[in-house]
Amino acid sequence: MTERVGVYVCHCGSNIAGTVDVVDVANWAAEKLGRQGVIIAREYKFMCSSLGQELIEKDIKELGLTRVVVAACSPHLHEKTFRTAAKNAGLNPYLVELASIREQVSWVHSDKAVATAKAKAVVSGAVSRVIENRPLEEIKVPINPNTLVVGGGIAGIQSALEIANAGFHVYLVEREPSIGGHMAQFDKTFPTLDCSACILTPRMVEAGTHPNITLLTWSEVTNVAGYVGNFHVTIKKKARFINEELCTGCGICQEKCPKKVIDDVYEAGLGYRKAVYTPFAQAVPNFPVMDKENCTYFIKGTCKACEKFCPTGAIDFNQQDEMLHIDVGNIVLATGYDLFDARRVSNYGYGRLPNVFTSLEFERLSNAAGPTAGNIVLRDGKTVPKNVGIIHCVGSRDKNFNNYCSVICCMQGLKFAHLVHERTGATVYNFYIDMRTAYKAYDEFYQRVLEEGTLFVRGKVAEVTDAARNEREKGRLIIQVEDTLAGKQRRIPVDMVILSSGLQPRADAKEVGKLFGISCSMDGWFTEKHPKLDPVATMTEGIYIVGCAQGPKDIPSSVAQGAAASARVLDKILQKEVALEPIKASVDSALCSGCRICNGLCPFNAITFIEDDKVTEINPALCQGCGTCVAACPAGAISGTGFSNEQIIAQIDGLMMKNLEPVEA
Amino acid sequence: MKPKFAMYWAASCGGCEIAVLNTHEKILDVDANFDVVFWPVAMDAKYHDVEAMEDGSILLTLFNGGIRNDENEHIAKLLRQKSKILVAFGSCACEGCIPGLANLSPVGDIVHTAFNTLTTDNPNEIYPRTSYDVPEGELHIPTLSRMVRPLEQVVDVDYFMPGCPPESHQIAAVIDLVIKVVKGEAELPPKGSVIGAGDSTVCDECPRARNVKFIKEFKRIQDVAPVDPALCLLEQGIPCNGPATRSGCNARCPQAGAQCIGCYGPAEGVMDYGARLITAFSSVIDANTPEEIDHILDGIPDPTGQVYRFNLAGSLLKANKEAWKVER
Amino acid sequence: MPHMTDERVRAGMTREEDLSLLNEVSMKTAGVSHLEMCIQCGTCGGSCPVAADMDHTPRMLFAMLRAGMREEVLRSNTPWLCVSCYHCVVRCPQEVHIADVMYTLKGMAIHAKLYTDSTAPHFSQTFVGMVETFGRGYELGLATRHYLRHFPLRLPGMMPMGLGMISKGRMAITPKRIKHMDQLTKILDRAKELELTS
Amino acid sequence: MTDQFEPTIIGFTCNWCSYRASDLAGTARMKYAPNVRLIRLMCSGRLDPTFVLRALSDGADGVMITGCHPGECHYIEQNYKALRRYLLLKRVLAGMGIEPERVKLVWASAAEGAKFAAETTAFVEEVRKLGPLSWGKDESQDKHSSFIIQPSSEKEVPA
Amino acid sequence: MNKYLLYPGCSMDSSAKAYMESLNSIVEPLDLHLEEIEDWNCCGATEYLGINLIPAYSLIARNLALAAKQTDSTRTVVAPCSACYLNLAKADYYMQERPTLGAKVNEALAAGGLEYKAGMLDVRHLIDVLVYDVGLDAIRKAVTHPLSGLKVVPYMGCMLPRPDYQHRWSDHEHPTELDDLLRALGADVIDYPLTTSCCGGHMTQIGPETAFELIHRLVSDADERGAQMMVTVCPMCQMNIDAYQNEMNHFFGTDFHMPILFFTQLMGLAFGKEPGEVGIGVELVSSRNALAHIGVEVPVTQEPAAPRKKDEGLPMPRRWTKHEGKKEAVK
Repeated sequence: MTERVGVYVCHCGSNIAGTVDVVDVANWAAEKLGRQGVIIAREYKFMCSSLGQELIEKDIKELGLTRVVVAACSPHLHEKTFRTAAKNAGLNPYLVELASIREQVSWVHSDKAVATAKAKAVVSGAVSRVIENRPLEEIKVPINPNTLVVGGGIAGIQSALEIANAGFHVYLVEREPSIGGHMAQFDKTFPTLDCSACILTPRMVEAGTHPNITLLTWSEVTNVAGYVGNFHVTIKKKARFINEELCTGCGICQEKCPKKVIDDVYEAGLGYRKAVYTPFAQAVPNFPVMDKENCTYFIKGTCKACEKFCPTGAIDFNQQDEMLHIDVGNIVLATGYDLFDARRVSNYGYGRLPNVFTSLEFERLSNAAGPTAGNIVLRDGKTVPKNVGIIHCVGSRDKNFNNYCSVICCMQGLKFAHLVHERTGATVYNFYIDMRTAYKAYDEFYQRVLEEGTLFVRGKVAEVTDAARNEREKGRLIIQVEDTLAGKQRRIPVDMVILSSGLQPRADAKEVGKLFGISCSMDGWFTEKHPKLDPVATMTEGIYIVGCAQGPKDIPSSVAQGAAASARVLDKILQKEVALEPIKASVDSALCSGCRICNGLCPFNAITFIEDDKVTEINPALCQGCGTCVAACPAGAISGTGFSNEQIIAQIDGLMMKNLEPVEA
Repeated sequence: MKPKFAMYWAASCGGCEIAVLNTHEKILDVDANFDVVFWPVAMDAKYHDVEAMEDGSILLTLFNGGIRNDENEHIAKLLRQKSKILVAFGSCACEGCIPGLANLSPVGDIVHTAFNTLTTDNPNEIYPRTSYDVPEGELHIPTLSRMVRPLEQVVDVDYFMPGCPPESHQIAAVIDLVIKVVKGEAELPPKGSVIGAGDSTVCDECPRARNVKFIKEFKRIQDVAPVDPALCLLEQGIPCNGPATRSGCNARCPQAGAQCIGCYGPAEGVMDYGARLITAFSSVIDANTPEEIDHILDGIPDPTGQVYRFNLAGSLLKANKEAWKVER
Repeated sequence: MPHMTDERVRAGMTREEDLSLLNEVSMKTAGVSHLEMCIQCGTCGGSCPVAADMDHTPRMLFAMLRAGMREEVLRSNTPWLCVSCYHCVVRCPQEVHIADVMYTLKGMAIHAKLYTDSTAPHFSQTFVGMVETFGRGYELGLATRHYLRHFPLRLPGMMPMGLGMISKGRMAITPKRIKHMDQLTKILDRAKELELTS
Repeated sequence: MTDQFEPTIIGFTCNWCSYRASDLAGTARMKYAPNVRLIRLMCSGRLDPTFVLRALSDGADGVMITGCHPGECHYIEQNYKALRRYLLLKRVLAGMGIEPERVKLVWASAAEGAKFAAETTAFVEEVRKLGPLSWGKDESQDKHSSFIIQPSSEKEVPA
Repeated sequence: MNKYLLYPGCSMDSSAKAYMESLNSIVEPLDLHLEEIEDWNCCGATEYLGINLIPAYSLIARNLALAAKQTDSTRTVVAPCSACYLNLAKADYYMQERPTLGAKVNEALAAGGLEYKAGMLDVRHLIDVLVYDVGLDAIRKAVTHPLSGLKVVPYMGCMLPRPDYQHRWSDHEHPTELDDLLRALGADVIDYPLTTSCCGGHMTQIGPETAFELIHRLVSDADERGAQMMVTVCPMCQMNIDAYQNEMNHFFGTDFHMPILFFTQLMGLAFGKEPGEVGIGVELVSSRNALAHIGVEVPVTQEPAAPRKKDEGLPMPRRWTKHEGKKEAVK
């Protein structure tokens, strides 16, 4: 059957008509594309106006149009508008095609003749294509009201609490033995200098005891299948070797355990823990875990001191890892960040010069619950520094390491300066490239630190060395820097150097992204759907990213994002079902030979091989519509709706004006 | 009166004719059910006899070979005119086949290579001419065309029967079908169909085990030792054309331990065979950097020949850019 | 002198900013200079082992390049003091090819005859002259000629060292010459032509 | 208008990055060469080599393929698959006598309108330099007039 | 068998002849095969680059082009001199990074009938080859006289680990290759924070005060850390610290006596060679006392002749004119 095509050319005021002869384009289409089925071609001042839409609706009804081409702006702007208009007139919305003659023609070219000629080609392509369009229906799927939150730092806790408080169930999964994240390691938080533990602990307890939250610590997600509304998640609950039913969290096992281990995680390598431990006193949950690698019993086969002394018999050396399977409708990723490894900047001497500290080390050093009970001392454990240098941008804003600004380091450096000043009275230098203290009450804090007498040197530190050139420098750390405001190189001897290390994506961010089907930016942070207008959603529906997993940010922003993602999740849950774009791939099993070439191509696990029938199948719910498998199938057995081979070939022919030539006999 | 049958041999090797004979006693059915009016390899007949026939008087013509010269073209048009059912028989007629690879070079180069290279002793540089004066008058030698064309590019074709040559059991099946149609026991498939072959690809009939493929290195089969007899050849890094090649041969080559070279042409509905192989090979490459991918691709020494061995003349581009040029 | 002030003021007011300078230096530098990427962090100036003797730190020089201060830049002693230790290059967060930019500036200063102290340019030219003549370096000739020209008073002080080197066979009395000097000369002549046309 | 050769080029864009880059170039009114006619795909991974072959056999002088930067694919990693296909396709095209410069792969993020415009103009210039491809322009003649081989020597073929 | 093309550089048969002699002494125990590049020329040091870009890179590239003609059995060029290594490696890299530079250099080379396709050679420094190809294990095996008790500071200098476009070194600031190698010889290696600081380079010629300051930093820190000697991989570093140490002492009024040897000299000693075989004794700051710690007896060499009278100058070379080279060519 021949299609009845209507072509509508928009002036967009003078936006298009100023450069493209729209009347000519419409006349040309009516005349030259008649063979293609164009029965009417009109031009109009603003097609997207309600009058413009009515024009199309009227033609559909009165002229019986079966296809519509609107030559106007980018489909990203008004595709929906015209599809809705078609739908209102009783035409399947997917039988409408937009030809972009504004963004791709009138706005980017100046010569009217050339622009008009190109506009004709673009319209010709769209007409050829639209004939091959097929009616499609949106796909509706129900939403499971449960939510998975991965990562129990402040962003994840906030997100979990918001959803749980709204009355829906949340699984909160955390890799470490306790929730709390990096914030639990900090002493004070800028700019208000609240005690970190004081504001965090109540939230942790709330999350730990909330009836709507299932807390799964010492656990990791190992597999994710399904799609928005219907994710099937596998979680590995690692063996704690503690029976959680019996453990009261009394702490006797830790006391009795004879094995001391350097705590690289919570204490940033500055302190010790036992082989059976809770990372810190306020840990949630309060059950300890046994560190199998270091436990004397697991290594040598004897000891069991913990078991002997446990009053409730909660120690269980035979516990095994457990696999849990849960179904959720939405997933929030709050997997946080890793601290930049300052050893990589070898000119700063971290790891070689004892009194060079990282920011996280300093957090523990200044923390009253830390290894020195909050005394700021050198690595010898006793000497109080008289001069302290704080170096900003360590590993950040540096093409040798990480390109981006880590956001928090300036404020962190100021906070450290204040703490050093307050606790030791030492002279403090801050070395910075640019002071970045945007946001509420931040610059005021900078002012306060200036007032306290901290010295600021504008210059990226060149090196920290112990090679003294004179008596004054002997036995100290010398910070060599160009004071760019004075235009002179300076060598400043200090006792302690604190590196304000940057934040970087988790070492396994790429794998985690793959697991959940989302992508990472070049820097390795999870990519949001839109950097400004959709910062917590991702390109994969039903998966949200919050906190530092999405990019470096401070506590207030992390909390805001956690709450924002929850709002999005609740929105989805309350809609009860979700509509998916019908751009999908499918396999014609009669043509599929089971060569399995497409099997390795789908990052969304939509492609499965049916061993019994020796054919491949595509799960339409998982399919995201990229079309890679369609293009890959060597047998031509896979086709894709919305962007079919026929549509695209027709569009190529149309763009090349092949549709104008008479059909060959 | 028995319906009339014809078979013609244009630009091809003659293997298709042998394949027909390879149907063994089935050939007797042909004789029993048809009146063979024109089959130069099997019986004597003159072109003017065919020219004298009534249009549409031949029921079935199996035309093998591509169109390489004006004689081929003339007979193709002639047989089209005289036949009810014209079948492009075999890879050459369907898609150009090996003779079609000549389209990688300008025809002048081909003549030059044939008549004046190191292996040809032609000190006086004598080239053939298209017409000669002989006592009987002017003699015409067929003139080479610029490029090899499959039958479809010259005349309207009813059915396509792929294969180099078509498998004998498939030929037998087609003969049976036509006989049934003649007897009114069966219907002809829609015009333009591929007959005597499957719709899917060689993998469908290949018994080798297949898994998800991640290839770090392509190798020619002689460089793989030992070749796993039970595992997909592509999975072993051997560029096997099976995934893109139409089924119907019972995966003869892979079953015999060699990679499929693609003689049955593209699967149903495929526009360009080479494109399907490009995408098949590139999809199994396990590398992300251009350097590494290029390194892996180096393992396919002649990519154009690899993906268009049988299909060049029938592909979208049909011939090398140089071959399009008229002048030499 | 009021006259001087006037001139300076006038120069400052009327001087057109030479915005092409940065690009010119960039184009004349081997490799991709990334000069336009400088964020003025001072890593180079902080890293430089001889910064104390420079009249401008490398960072300042780059700021001056941006400001189009051609003459001031080419008169600066900074490029001549550069010891090519590449500390700044590997530390630069913006991957500016600082050492190579310094080479470029030296070449431009020689070309414009704008250097203030001739010691270094002459040393380079003497060295290059030796290489262009013999195809090899010739330490004794170089040192002697150079010291005679620029530190004649220091020459006697250096004598024990020089004699020590000679007596220990570490300084050849006569220069060495490569076999195909003509080939090298042809190459360098062509290269010089190319340099002029680019 | 000068009478210089104006190539016709078919461009393929992915819906998420490069098409948006072209939108951005438009919104920013960046002027670029008008020779490229774009086709929107969902992903550069959708690019079937057939499309490129079809465009060339339809008479296009060049084909520009664009997609998200490596590692930034909306579909996680499908642009790598496009890269693999592209590299093999170029090799096959080279065997068909088509200059590799006629088919170009460009990465452009949604923010890189300027890059999109600049790359487009640069590519048009490159193809302009190569001259028309005009694939199979003489095909119709071929159907009627066959290639005649002229005798290159006066000597007779020995009988 | 480890086969390489050798680019010795100008200093190897003059100021750094001890380096060459000691290198020759270790090739056999380590099964190294070094084939000298035919008719190589000076790399231009740090001087030519500061005058003319394309001639400078053409000068360097001539060596690469010559080496490329000798790549029958290896495509690795080894340079023992850090400055030579840097120039060769950098030219190779920049010719790739800036193809226009590569094209121009090749145009110049063509005038001499040569060409060089950037990237076809691997340019490496001697110590890189010794540590990563020959390997520390093989070196350890060749040691017959461990250097136990010899306190050394490893001095890598600056041009070796930087800018390191080819990523060959463990670190830009504190590379450990030399430390590891000296430890393999049994020496007592002192952590030396200035291991990649500058020796002053050509500043000894054009701004001696600046150079003395840099030499002073190095020598005084080595001394402070209790080193008996410095060990280097670079002829320029050796020359500056050895030959100018006395001058530097005068300038600062200090009294340092810090010998500096090439690492190959210590390798030779550890492999059981005699001091004379490895060029010991030609250094101006004698290593005699230092080597006594490991029981190596350095024969007393003739002290340099006493300073001549003030009115007597050094012997002058033949007068040099700008066109001298061309005249000869005409002859």
